[in-house]
Amino acid sequence: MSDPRVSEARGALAHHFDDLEQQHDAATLGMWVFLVTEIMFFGGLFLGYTVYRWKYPHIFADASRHLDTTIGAVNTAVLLASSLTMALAVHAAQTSRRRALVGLLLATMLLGSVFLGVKAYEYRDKYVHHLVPGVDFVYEPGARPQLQIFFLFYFFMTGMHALHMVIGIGLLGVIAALAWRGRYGADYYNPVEVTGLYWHFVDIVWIFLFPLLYLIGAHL
Amino acid sequence: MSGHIVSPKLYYGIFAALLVLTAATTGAARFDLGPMNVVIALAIAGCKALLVALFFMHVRYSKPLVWVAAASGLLWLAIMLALTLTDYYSREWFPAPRGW
Amino acid sequence: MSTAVTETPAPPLESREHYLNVHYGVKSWLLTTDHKRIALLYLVTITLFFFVGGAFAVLMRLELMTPRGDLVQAETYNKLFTMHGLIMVFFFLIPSIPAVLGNFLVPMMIGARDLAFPKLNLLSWYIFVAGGTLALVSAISGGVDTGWTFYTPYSSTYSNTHVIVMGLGVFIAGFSSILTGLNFIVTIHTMRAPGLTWFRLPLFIWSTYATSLIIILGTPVLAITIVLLALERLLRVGIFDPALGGDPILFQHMFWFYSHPAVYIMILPGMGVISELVTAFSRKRVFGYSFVAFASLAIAVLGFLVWGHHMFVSSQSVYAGLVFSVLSFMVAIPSAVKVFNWTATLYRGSISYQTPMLYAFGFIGLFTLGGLTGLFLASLAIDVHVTDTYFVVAHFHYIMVGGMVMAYLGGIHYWWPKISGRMYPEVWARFSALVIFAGFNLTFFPQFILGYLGMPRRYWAYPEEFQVLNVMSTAGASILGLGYLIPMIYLVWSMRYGRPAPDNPWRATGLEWTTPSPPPTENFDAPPIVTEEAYTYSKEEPELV
Amino acid sequence: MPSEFALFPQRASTIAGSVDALYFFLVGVSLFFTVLIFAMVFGFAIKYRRRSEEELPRPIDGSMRLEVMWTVIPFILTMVMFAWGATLYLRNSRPPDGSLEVYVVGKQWMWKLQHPEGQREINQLHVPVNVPVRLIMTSEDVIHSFFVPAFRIKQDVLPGRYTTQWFQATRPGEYHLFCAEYCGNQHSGMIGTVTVLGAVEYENWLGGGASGESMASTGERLFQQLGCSGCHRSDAAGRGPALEGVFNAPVKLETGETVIADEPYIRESILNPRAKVVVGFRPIMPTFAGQVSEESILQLIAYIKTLARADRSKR
Repeated sequence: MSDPRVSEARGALAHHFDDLEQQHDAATLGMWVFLVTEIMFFGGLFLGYTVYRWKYPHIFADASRHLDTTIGAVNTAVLLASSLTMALAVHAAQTSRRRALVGLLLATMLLGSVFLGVKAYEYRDKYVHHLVPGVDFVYEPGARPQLQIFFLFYFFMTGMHALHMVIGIGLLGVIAALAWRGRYGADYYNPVEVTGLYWHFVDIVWIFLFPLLYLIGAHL
Repeated sequence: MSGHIVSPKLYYGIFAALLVLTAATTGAARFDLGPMNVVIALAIAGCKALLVALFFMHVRYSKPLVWVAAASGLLWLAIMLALTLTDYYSREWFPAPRGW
Repeated sequence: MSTAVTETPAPPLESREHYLNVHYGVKSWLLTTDHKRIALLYLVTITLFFFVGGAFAVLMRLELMTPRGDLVQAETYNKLFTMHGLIMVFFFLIPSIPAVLGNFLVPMMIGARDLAFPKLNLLSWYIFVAGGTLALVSAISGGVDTGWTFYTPYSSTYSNTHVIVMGLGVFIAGFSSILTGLNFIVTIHTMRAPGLTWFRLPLFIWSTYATSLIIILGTPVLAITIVLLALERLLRVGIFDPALGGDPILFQHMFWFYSHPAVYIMILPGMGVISELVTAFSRKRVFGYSFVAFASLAIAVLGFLVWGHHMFVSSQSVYAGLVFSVLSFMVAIPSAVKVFNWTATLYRGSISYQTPMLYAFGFIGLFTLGGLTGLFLASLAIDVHVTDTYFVVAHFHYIMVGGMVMAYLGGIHYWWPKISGRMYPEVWARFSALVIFAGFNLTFFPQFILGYLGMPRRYWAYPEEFQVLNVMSTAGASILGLGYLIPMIYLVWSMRYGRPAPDNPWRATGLEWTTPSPPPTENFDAPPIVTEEAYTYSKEEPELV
Repeated sequence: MPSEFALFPQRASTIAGSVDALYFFLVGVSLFFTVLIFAMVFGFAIKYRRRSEEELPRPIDGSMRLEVMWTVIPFILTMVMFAWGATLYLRNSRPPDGSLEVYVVGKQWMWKLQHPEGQREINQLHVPVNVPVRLIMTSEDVIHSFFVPAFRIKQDVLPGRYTTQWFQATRPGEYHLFCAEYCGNQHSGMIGTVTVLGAVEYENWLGGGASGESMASTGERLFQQLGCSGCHRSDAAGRGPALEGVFNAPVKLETGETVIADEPYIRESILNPRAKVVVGFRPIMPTFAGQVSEESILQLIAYIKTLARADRSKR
């Protein structure tokens, strides 16, 4: 273990904790409890989606065909890659490789931005086809009003996910800046690990969003 | 520090598996298997989520408390979904059977 | 940690440094990360909201004295009961014991210097104030008239009041509650003193832990429900709008998924306080410690399975009604176990009648009545007749006002010496406790009768034959309102003129009583080592019953 | 309507007696436990009051026997309460066949009721005594709730859906009708009276009242006016399915499912025709949302119900 003087210099140990391990456990458990609240937060949206998909299975399948599956798959791969770089960043912090840590954090932010870019493109495409509920939702003569409910959930779920991505990228920016100043090392890398947990969770939410929104109508 | 250090090689392996699973679920969606489509899609998504959680989020090397936290989150989501769907699912069963 | 501490003469307050006089000035309060100061910030804010909500209640009771609505217009009355419900539920009942007593005591009871995330704790108070300000802004600029339940489609399409501003206020206050819950769970898991195993923890910690679980697992669902409601109002799109094929019942499911466990968020901390009071004032270990502890967890878990009993007549399916009814009966069992264990604790104890114990007696009695009337509402055939009537109003006021507020006042009086370093005036305190008990019963018992008679809730005007019982209820409400003012006065008075309090005025067990009154910022000079079970008052061999 | 002070509601329907019986059982059990707890608490508080400050009673850790006792006994009691309440609820939720049907439309702050014979009433309901009456209810705007305390019945009335409940009055008289689900400003004004008449008085009321044409005949007139008969022809040569004998019969949809053509199905097919298209027909029917009010939909349904009967008699 690195000698405490180094971590003291970094002001790593908060006054009310007995030792660094207790602080690490508290930080990790704190983030996991926060992720449980996020599970229930997104859970409310998944509940609404499940109820309406159960009530209108065929309409949801027709509506899902408006979404481009290949773009969704590519986007999923981009997000999985950002999870990989995030995991490697945590590893770099654990082994006190400062430059690798900063590089990997920036890579994660870049991949996240690419993901958001693709999402923005998809949103514009839906806007062009007048499929944005509340703005100018027009459904062609053959479609049914419940189509709008699918797009409500499409925009609410992917929009909420994108909002969490933006917050994640902001967080990563702060961590990258502090990492650049040498704040994190093998003895004190809690913030990097905790941000990693948050990022991986946002990735897991997308792992479920992709099949539920994009893949229902693929076989029709 | 207590955090377990995972070798990058394992991360790359997990990443490859995730890509394969993504391709699998996209491919599987092409065939019309009726209700099985949903089951397969969710099963694959579940596996991917498990991989990310166990290895990328170090749940596999964390204290049992972290397992309990993650599991309770999913359990409560299941409770919410299951009990709400008992209402929607059983709405057609009315009127009550004649025997009452 | 010997318990029979002799009465050490309390050193003069001013000379000794403690968390209140360590530094002065507004900045020292508004930027503090000391859990005790944050508890006091919460105490002030919550008392403000309690009296705002109470004012709405007084206006409602005055209006209901006469069958025809002649004090306020119908719209105003609808806003009165909505604001009364919202302010009381989200800005008094849910935060009060966890944020005030919990923040102050959790670190001290487990021998820690502070909560796990002190900065998050201060942030949670600021978020609470932000939410509260939004609620007051909504109230001042016209109020909300949808009822505290926001049922759609009225709240999303037909109401033209400030639903979104209030929704935002409740949404933000929800995150303050989440942060407090998160802080407690992490603190209780990772920062217990050496030797303090789970089964040596005071029962207040057990119930606060169970409450935090409910907060963490339930509040986010309310947050997303309010977001969906606000979006539906803003963009005129319809998730819950039947014209689009949406289902207003889905809103009720999502709302009650949180709002029923929320009533356990309100009552569980009260139960924790009562476990402490009954033990301290009969100077005996609580009867069946592990059963009472697990009853708290059982209530937290079962509390999530029962929300459908709010929707028996809402066209929820007959079979879902059966499922929720049987589960609602099961959730009553842990509460019954707790009441029996408290009563058994009194057996062969040395019971004193000091004010906190009077509140505990009141709680046990009124909570029992409240819980039993819950069984009426859980049984399907009776609920069809009494739901949405004053029977339900009486039931939840017996639990909330008769149970939770009594426990809150009991807890405030019990730990007041530790919080302020001063003793409250005993005679006035006992008098106000009796006044509150009498006023409460006169206010809410007639409402049970009104309920079964069929008087619907939220009625601005009602048929003449209900007037006598309503006048009795209004009379009770004025006594109750007066009863609440008295503690407000003498507690503030005691901050300056009260007798300086010894470190352990009740000679109770618990790590918080081993610190001086009021405690220093760091709570403990040296981290305490715990060697005994909780509540060990005497060293004799426990008697086997 | 009793205007003098009462402590217990009137019993005026068949189920009121059994609901009250369960109510008294619950009151009895609650009284028993309340008295038990109060007696024990005050008894112990007085018997074991603190004699001296130095007194330290012997600790008692607890007893498994007692804990099991006061877990199992309340559990058994609650299950008895559940079974009794659930049985009553299930029996009350099933209207007897052949009951008199009354159509209720809740609108912000009034109840509009229609009898099949054609009588229309606002905030008034005249029903014969000892005859089961089935209420088919819907709302035009927000959620209301049809509550008659004297009959111990209550059921929310939702927009976009039909909810039903039934009662059988046992004593002639006038009884309160309340709206029990908050629905806006005049929620407390949305009240009325249910008048139970003897068999003879009911016939006079039926004859004497403003008995215009029956709902079914009004429905038939609307069926022609709105042009439904253009496509829904009895000789099944029209572009829409023939409606003879369709009510409460299974209908096969283009998506492969079969559904029962009950009241909600007909209402949805009028307002949102493409939701459930019958197999073999193109989805060309225009929506009539906005052109037909809730009452006229109920009249159309009443007319379609007569088609079913007539058809069965022909076969």
